[in-house]
Amino acid sequence: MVESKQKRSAPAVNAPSAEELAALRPTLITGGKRPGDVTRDICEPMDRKPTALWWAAFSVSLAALIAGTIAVTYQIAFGIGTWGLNRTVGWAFDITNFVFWVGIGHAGTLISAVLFLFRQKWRTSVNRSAEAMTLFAVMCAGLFPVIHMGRPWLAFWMGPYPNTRGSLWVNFKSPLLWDVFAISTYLLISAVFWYIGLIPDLATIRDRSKPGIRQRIASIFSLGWNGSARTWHRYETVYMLLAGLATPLVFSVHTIVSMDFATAVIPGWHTTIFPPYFVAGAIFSGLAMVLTLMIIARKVMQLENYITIVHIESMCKLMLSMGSLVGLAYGTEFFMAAYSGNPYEQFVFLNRALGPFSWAYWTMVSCNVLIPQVLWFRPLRRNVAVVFVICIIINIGMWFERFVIIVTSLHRDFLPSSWAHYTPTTIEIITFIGSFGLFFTCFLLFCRVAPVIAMAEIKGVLKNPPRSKAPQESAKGDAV
Amino acid sequence: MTQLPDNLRSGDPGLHGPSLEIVALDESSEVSRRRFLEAAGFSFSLAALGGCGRAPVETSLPSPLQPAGAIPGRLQYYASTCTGCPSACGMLVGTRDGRPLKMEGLPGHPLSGGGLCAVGQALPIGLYDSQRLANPLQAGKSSDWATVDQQVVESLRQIKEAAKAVRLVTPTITSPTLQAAIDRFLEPFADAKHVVLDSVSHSAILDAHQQTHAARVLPHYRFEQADVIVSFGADFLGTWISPVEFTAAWSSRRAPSEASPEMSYHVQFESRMSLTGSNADRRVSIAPEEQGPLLGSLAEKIGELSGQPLSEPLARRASSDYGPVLTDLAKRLWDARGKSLVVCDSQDVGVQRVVNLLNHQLGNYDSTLDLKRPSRQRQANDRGVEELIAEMKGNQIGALLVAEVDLLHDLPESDSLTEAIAKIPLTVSFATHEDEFAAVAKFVCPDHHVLESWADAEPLSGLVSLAQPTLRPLGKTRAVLESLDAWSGRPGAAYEAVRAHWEEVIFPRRRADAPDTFLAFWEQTLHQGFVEVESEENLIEPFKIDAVDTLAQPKEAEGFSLVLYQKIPMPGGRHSQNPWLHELPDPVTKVTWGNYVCVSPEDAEKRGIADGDVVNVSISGVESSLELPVLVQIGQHKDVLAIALAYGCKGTDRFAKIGPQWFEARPTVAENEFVGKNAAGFVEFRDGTQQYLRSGIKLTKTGRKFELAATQTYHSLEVPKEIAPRGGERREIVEHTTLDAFAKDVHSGAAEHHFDGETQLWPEDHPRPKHSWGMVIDLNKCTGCSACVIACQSENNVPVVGYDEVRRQREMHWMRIDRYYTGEGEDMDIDHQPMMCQHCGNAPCETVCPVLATVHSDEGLNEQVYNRCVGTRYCANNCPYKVRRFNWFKYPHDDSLQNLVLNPDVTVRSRGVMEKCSMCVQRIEAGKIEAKSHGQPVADGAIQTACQQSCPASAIVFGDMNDQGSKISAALDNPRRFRVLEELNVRPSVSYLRVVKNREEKNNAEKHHNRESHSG
Amino acid sequence: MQQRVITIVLLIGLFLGLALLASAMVTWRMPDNQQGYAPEQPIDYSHRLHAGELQIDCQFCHSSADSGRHAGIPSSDVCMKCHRYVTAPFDEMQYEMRTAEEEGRKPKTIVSEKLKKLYDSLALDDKFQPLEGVEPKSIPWVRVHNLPDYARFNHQAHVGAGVSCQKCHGPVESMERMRQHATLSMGWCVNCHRDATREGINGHKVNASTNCTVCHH
Amino acid sequence: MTGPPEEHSCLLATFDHEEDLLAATSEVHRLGHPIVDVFTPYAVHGLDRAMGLRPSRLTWVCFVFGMAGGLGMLWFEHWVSALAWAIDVGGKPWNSLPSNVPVAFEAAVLLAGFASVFALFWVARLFPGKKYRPVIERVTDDRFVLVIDQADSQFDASQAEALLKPFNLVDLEERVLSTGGTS
Repeated sequence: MVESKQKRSAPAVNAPSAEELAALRPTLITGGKRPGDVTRDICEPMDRKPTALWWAAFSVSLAALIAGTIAVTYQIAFGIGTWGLNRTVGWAFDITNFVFWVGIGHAGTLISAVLFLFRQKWRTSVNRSAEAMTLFAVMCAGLFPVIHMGRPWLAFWMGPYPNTRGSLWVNFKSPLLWDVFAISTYLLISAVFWYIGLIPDLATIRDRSKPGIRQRIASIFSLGWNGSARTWHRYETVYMLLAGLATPLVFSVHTIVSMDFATAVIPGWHTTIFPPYFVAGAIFSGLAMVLTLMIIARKVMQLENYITIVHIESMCKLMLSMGSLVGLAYGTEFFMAAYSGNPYEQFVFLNRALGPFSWAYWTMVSCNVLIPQVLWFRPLRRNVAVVFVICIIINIGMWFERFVIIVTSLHRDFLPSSWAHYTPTTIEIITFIGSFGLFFTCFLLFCRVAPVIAMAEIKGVLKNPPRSKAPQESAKGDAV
Repeated sequence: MTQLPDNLRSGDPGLHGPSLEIVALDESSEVSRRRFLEAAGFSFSLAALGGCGRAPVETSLPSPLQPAGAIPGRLQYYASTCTGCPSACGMLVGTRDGRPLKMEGLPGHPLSGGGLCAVGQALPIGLYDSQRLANPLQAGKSSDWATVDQQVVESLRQIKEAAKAVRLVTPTITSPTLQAAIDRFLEPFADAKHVVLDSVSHSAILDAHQQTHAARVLPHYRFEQADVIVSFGADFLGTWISPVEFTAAWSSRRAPSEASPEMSYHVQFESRMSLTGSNADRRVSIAPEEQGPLLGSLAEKIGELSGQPLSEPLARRASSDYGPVLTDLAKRLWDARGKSLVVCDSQDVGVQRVVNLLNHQLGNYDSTLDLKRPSRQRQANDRGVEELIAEMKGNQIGALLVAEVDLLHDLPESDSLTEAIAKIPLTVSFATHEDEFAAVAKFVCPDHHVLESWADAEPLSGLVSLAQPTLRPLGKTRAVLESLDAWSGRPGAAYEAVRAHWEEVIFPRRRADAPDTFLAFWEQTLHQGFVEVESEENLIEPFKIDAVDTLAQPKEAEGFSLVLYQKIPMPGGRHSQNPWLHELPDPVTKVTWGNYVCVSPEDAEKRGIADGDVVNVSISGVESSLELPVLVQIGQHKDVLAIALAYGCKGTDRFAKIGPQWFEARPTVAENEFVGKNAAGFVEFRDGTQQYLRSGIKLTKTGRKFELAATQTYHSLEVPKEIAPRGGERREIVEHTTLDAFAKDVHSGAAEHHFDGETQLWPEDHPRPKHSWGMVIDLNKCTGCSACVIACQSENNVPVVGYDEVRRQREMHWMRIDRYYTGEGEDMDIDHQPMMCQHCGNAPCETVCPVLATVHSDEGLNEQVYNRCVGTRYCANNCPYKVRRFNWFKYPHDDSLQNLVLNPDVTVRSRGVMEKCSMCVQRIEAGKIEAKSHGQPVADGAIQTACQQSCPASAIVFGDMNDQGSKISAALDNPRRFRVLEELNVRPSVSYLRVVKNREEKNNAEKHHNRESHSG
Repeated sequence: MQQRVITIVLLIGLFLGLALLASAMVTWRMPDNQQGYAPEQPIDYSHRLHAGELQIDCQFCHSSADSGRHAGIPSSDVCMKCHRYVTAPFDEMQYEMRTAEEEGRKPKTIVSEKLKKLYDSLALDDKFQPLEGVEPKSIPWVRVHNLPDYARFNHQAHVGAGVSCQKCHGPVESMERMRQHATLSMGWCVNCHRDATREGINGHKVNASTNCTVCHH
Repeated sequence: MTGPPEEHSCLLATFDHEEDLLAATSEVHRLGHPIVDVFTPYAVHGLDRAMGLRPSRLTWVCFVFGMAGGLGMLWFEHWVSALAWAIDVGGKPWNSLPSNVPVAFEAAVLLAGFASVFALFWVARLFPGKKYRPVIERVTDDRFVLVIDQADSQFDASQAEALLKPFNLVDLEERVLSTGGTS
C-alpha cells in the first residue's frame, strides 16, 4: 500500500498528493459518507411521500398566503387608506416588511458567495437552501414596494423606457429608483447563481430517476450536463466569477436600501452610519433565518449528518459577531445625536427610547443585542433548541429594528403640529402574515422538488474515505 | 324656469350671468372627468388592448344664443354682497361658463375691505346642494307655487278677518328692500309683529344704548382707531358682530415697522379660549361672574383718573389678584382716552351699561364707537322673542312665518314649542332645507340660495350694497321677498322690487357726487357692488349717567358655569348643511365635525377626564341635558364649561357616509344622530335677553369614549418635558419678540441658526430667468381665522373626507393653520401659523421621487404632477413641513350637481396620488397669459393666490421675487422676516414675519436664554 | 432530405409571421392616441366649404380662440349671421332664382335638410321668427379633440403667440368632416414647445415653457 | 456541434476514487496519451492541472461586459438627467455623479453576471433539450471516467490496463465515440 502510494505520487508531479487532499478536508460530513450515499441520502426525501409534518406546515403557510392575497386584493381595490398610515407616517408596515425581507435575503448570497470566496467549506451543506431562501425572501421583499404604491398598476413607470412623453425618463437621483435596480439585479443574479449551482445535481437526478415527468424536467433543466471535466473547469470559473460579483452586490443592495433613509432629511434617517449598519443588520437577520430553516430541515429530512453541529456553531459565531456590530450601531446613533448638538436629532433618539414607541425600541434592543449574548457560551450555541429559539427572537428583533427606524422617526419630526400616532390596520397585519405564507409555501415546495443540499459540492468535501482493500472486488461489486 | 331670469331681461351687467345650457356643458365634462379618473386606474390594462381603446364620446353643448361678452372658460367676477350672515360683507362672485365657482372679498369695500370669511367662501357648495328643497311643500308633501300661494293668501285673509296675531320671525334683516316688504306685508293686519331672532343675540348692547343714549342702536365699532382695546369675552376676530371688518381693522394696527414701532395694545378678559383671546397681547382668564365686578372696578379706577369718581361702587369688588392688571389697564386706557375701545359680549344689560359708561368716560363715543352712523348688523330684540314664546304657548297666534332661522332649533324647550306650533292655524317656513320648524310647518316656501336671487343690504347706516344672482335658480324656489310681495298682493320679481325700492328710497339719499340719473346710479352701484349714501337721521341723546346703576349680585350657584358660544366655522344652523364648514378645523381647538364640551385642564385633572371622554352635562332643575365628548382646552378658566351652539341640526345625518366606505371606517354621523348636539336647550331668557351663560351645571362621566376628529394632536412648540433634549426644549418654528425689544432692536427675537446660507454644496446652476414666485405671511396680522383654508379648498377642489379620515390624520386641506400654545399662564404665546407647501428651492421631496412627479419649475415653484404620480409617499415622508396630502381613497365625486362646484382649472385628483399647495399655479398661468396677450409684463398684484385674496387681515403677500419693485420684495426686506427650519437649507420660497407682542420683555429674556444654551 | 424540407417550410412560415406582425405594427397605436378620430356630427358641417372654399376666418366662428381658454364652438345664432339668408346650397338657390324669374313669380325660400336642423335648434319658424313656447336647444356637437382632464390647453396663449390653427388642427380647410390631425401626445406638445423656444414662431422669439405645471395643474 | 461528428475508438477507464483518477489522469497526460475527456460527478480539484487544461478565458467576457454595463449606464444617466430633458430636481446639479453611481454599479453587475453565464452555456454547449447519452452509469453519481483516444495513442486495451491497474482501475472498456456526442 505505502510503496504503491509513493510509486504513484512520484510521477504525478502536478497532481496534489493524498496528504494535500486530506489537509483540504476537515470533517464536515459525519457518518463516513461516500458520494453514492450522498446522492441517496439527499435524493431520498424527494422520492418519499411528503411527511405529515410537511403537509401540516404546507397547509398552514398556504392558508397564510391565501389570506395575504385577499388582503392585498382588498387594499388594491379600495386604496392605501385601508392601511393605518396618515399624512405624517407615510410608511410603516409596508417598508418595514420590505427591508425585513431584503435583509433576510442577504444571508443566502452571503453564505454561498462570500463564504465561497473565503473557501469556507462548511458552506456546502447550507448554501443551496440559503440561496433558495434568498430568492423567496427577495420575492417577498419585492412585493411590498409594489403594493405600497398608490397606483401599483403604474409600477412600470419606474423603468426608464422610451415613451411618448417627449421623452420623460425617470429620476436617477431618487434612492427609490436605485432600489428598483438594486433589488431586481439582486434577484436575477441570485437566481442565476442558484440555478448554476443546481445544474450538476439536476443531472444526477436525471440519471438516477426512472423515466417519467421528473426525469424529463430534470433533463431539460440540466441542459445536457454530462460531468465533463472541461465543462467542470469552465463551470468552476464562472461560479467563482458569480461569487465575486454577488459579494459586492450583497453589500451594495442593502447599502442602497439604507440610502432610502440616509439621504432623507428626517432626523433619525439622515445619518451616514446607515449603510454598514443596515448591511450588518441584514446579514444578522439573514443568518438567523437560514439557521431557523436549516434546523427545521435537518430535523424534518434527517440530514443531521450533513448539517452538523459544526455548521450550526459556526453560524452562531457569525451571528454573534453581527449582532454585536448591530448593537454597536445602536450605540453610535445615540452618540452621534448627542455629539451633533442638533436638538431635532437628539429629540428623535430620546423619543425612540422614551417616547410612545419605546416598547418597540426596547423589544428591538433586547432581541438583537442582549439575548444573542448567550451565544458566547459554547454549550448553548451547540444546543440546537436554544439556537433555534434565539434565531426566532432575532428575527422578531430585526423586524422591530426596521419598524423603529421608520415609524418613530416619522411620527414626530420637525413641526410639532404634524406629530401623529400610528396603529396598523387588520389589512396591514394580514398582508404581513401573507408574506410569510408566500415565503414558506415556496420554501416547502422547493424542499420537495429540488435537492436541499448541493450534492456535487458535498461530494467534493467528503472526508478521504478508507481505501477499499481489494479494488477489483469492489469494482465487481459495483459493476452490476 | 320657462321665463328668462330677471337679470337677462334687464340689460345690466348681470346679463353675462347664467344660462343652464352652458352649465350643462361643464357638467358633462365633469362627468367625463370622473369617468376618466376611474379609467385612469386601469390605463395599464387598457394598454394591453393596444390602440383600440377610445376615450368616451364627449358632446359639447354650446348655448344656442350666445350670451354677449361671455368668453367660454374664463372666470368673470360680479360685485355682490355676502348674505351668509347679517354682517353683509362685500363679495366678488367668480363665475365661469355661468357657474358661480369662487367667492372672493370685494376690494375696497368700506367694511370688509377685500376680505371674506370662511362662511362666505363656502357659499358655492351650498348652492350646488342636491338636497336643497327644490319646490314648495304643503304639509310635508311637495306642491307648486300656485296652490301654495292661493291657500296661504286664503288663510291670511281669514286671519285678517279674525284679527288674529301674525308673527314674522327672521334674523337681523339688513336688506332695506326686504324690510320694506315685510312692513308692507304686515301692515294690513291688526296685530302683526316682526320678531327678530338671531341665533346668537346681541340684544343687550342695543338695550343698553337705549337706556344710556335713548336710541336702540348698535354702535359701529372702529377698531382701526383704537390704540388700546379691551374686550370682555367679545370674540370680535371670530364671531362677534362683524368679524371680517373687525379683523381688517384690528390687524391694520398690528404691523410695527422700523419707521414706526407702534401697534395697538389688546387685552382680553375671557373665561373660555376664544380666537380673539388667542391673539391678544394680554389674555386674562377670568371666572364668568367676575366680568361685572371687573368692569365695575375698572370704571371706578377710570373715574378716579378722570377726576370724576363714581358716586357709589357699581359692583362688588373684583378679586384682589386682578388689582395690578386693572390699575395698569386703567392707566393705559386713560392715556389713550378717545383712542381706546371697551367691548363686551355680555347679554346682561346692566353690564353693557357699565361698558357704555366706560366708553363714555374715555370719550370713545364718536371716535371708536360711531352712533351717528350705527351698525345694522345685529338687531335682535329678545324681549320680542320672549313675548312670542309666551304668545305661542298661549295659542294667541294666527300665523307664524319664519325665515332664515330655525325657531325650534335655536330656542330652548323646543318640545313644548313644537306642540304650541302645531296649534297655530298658519305656519310658513322659508327654509331652504327641511329644518325642525319646516318639518312641522304647514307650508314650506323654500328661499333662493344667496347666489340665485336679487337682494340688497345696509349693514351700516348709509352704506348700501347690492347682491345680484349669478345663475338661474336651480330649483323651483322663490325669494322670501317675492313670496311676501305675492301674498301682500303685489306679485313681482325680486329684481323689480329691489330696483323699485332703490329708485324710491335709496336714490333720493344719494350723495352729492353720485350720478343724478337713477339708471347711472344703479349701474354704477351694480358695478362696484355698494354705494355710500346719506345715513338716516337717528336722534341720539347725550350719555345718561343715571341710567347706569349697581350690578345685581350674581347668585352663587353650585357646580360649573357654562358658556354657550359659536364655533367660527358654524355661525348658525343655516350653514349646518355645508360639508366644507363642518370639516374646517376650529381655529382654536382644531376639531372638525361637531361640537364638544371644553373643560379646563385643572378640572380635567381634578375629575380625571381626558379628551374624548363622553360626559353628561345637565343643569339642576331644568331637564335639559347633553351627552358630549370632552375637549380639554388650555387657557379656559377653571369651573367653566363651554359648548358651541348651532349643532345637532336636522338633516345633517346626510353626512353619515360622506367619507370613504370600507370595513374599518367609522361613520361621520352615528345612527339616527346629527353632526354634534344642539345646546340651545341651555339658553335662558332673563331680564329680557337671551342668556348664553348659565351657572349650576352638573358634569358626570358616562364612561363612554368618542374620539374627536382633530387635525392637530400636539399643541406646543415645547417638546414633552420628559424627553426634551437640553437646549432643544422649545422649537423656534414661530419667532417672537415684544414691542419694547423690537423698538430697541428690529431683529430681536431672531433664532440663531448654526448655518450661514451663503456656503452652498452645489453650484447655483438653476437660474430663475423669468419669475421667482414667493410668499410672505405676516404672523402678527394673521389671526388664524381660517378663511384662507376654505378659499384654498374652493379654489383647488380639495375633497371633503369626513370624520373618520380626519380622525386618522388624513385631512386633505392644502392650507392648514398650525396653532401652538407655548409657555404658561399669561405669558403663554399662542401662535397661529398658516402652513402650506413652502416651495423649497432645494426641495427634499423632489429628490426622492422616482418618476419625476414632483420637480421644480424655472419660476421657483415646486410642481406636483398628479398624472405622473405613482404614490410612493416618499416625498411626503421627506417633507420637513409635512404639507403634502395623499389621496388615500377615491373620494366621492358621485353627486353630479355637487360637482358643479369643482374648479375646471384644477385637476380632480384620483386615488393614490400625492397633492399639495401649488401656489394657485392655475392663476399664475392665467395671469401670465393675460399679460402676454396684452404684451405687457405681469404687473405686481395682478396675480393673487386664493388664500391671499380672501385674507381679511391681508396678512399674505404673494408676488414675483425677481421684481424689485414688488410688494413681496419689500416684505422680504422686512427685519421681522424669517423662514421656518431655515437651518435645513431647503430654501423655502415662503417666508414669515415675526410675531410682535405688545408686552413687557421679561418672558422674552428667558426665551433668549433657551436659545443660548441650544446654540452653545 | 426530409429535414431540409421541414426547415424550408419553417422558414417560410416564420417569414410570413413576421410580415403579418409588421403589418399589424403599422396600424397599432399607443393607448389613448386618438389620431385620426373623425366622429359623425349632428349636422355634417363642412370645414372644407366654409374655411376652404368660402375662406371664412377661423375666428369668425371660433371667436374666443384669441381671448379665452377654449376656441369656443359657435352658438347657433352665430350661424344665423349668414344662414338667415343662405338657406340652401348656392347652386340650388341660383336655380330657384332662375326658374322663378322664368315663371315670373317670387322665388320661394328653399331650406336644405342640414340647415333645417339649425333652425330647429333655434326654434325658428320658416319666417325665422321664434316659435312660441319652444326653448332653443343646443346642438350636441361631438368633441373631436379630447385632451385628458389633467392636461390644460389654452387657445389664447397659442393664438396670441402666433401659432397657426393648422399647426395643431391640420389642414382643416380641406376637411369635409373634422378630423383629429395630430396625436396630441405629450411628446408632441413638448417637442413643439422646445422647437418654438429654439427657433421662434414665424420670426419672432417666443418663450414656450416646458415646466410641468404649464399644462398639468 | 462543430462540424460532422467523427468516429473515434476510445478507452474508457473507470475509477471510483478521485485520487486514483487524478493520479491516473496526470500519468496518462505525462505519457502524452491524448485524453479525450474526463467525466466526474463533481468538480475534482486539480483535475484541470492533471489534464493540462489552460485557464478559462470566460473571465474576460465578465470583465468586458461589466465595464460596458457600468460605463453605458453612467452615460445614459448623464444623458437622461442633463441632456435629453434637464429638469430641476431639488436644486441638485443637472448631472450629479454621486447619485448616478449606484444604478451604474448595479447595471455593471447584472450585465457581467449574465454575460459570463451565457458565455459558459455557449462554450460548454449547454442548452435545454440537448441530446445526451451518459458515458457510463453513475458518472453523475459516484463514478469517475477517463477517456483516452485509442486511435492516436499507440497502445491497446491490455497495455492501457497495465498502465492504469495501479490506480485501482475499476473497469476498462473500449468504445467507439463520436466527438461531440460526449463533449
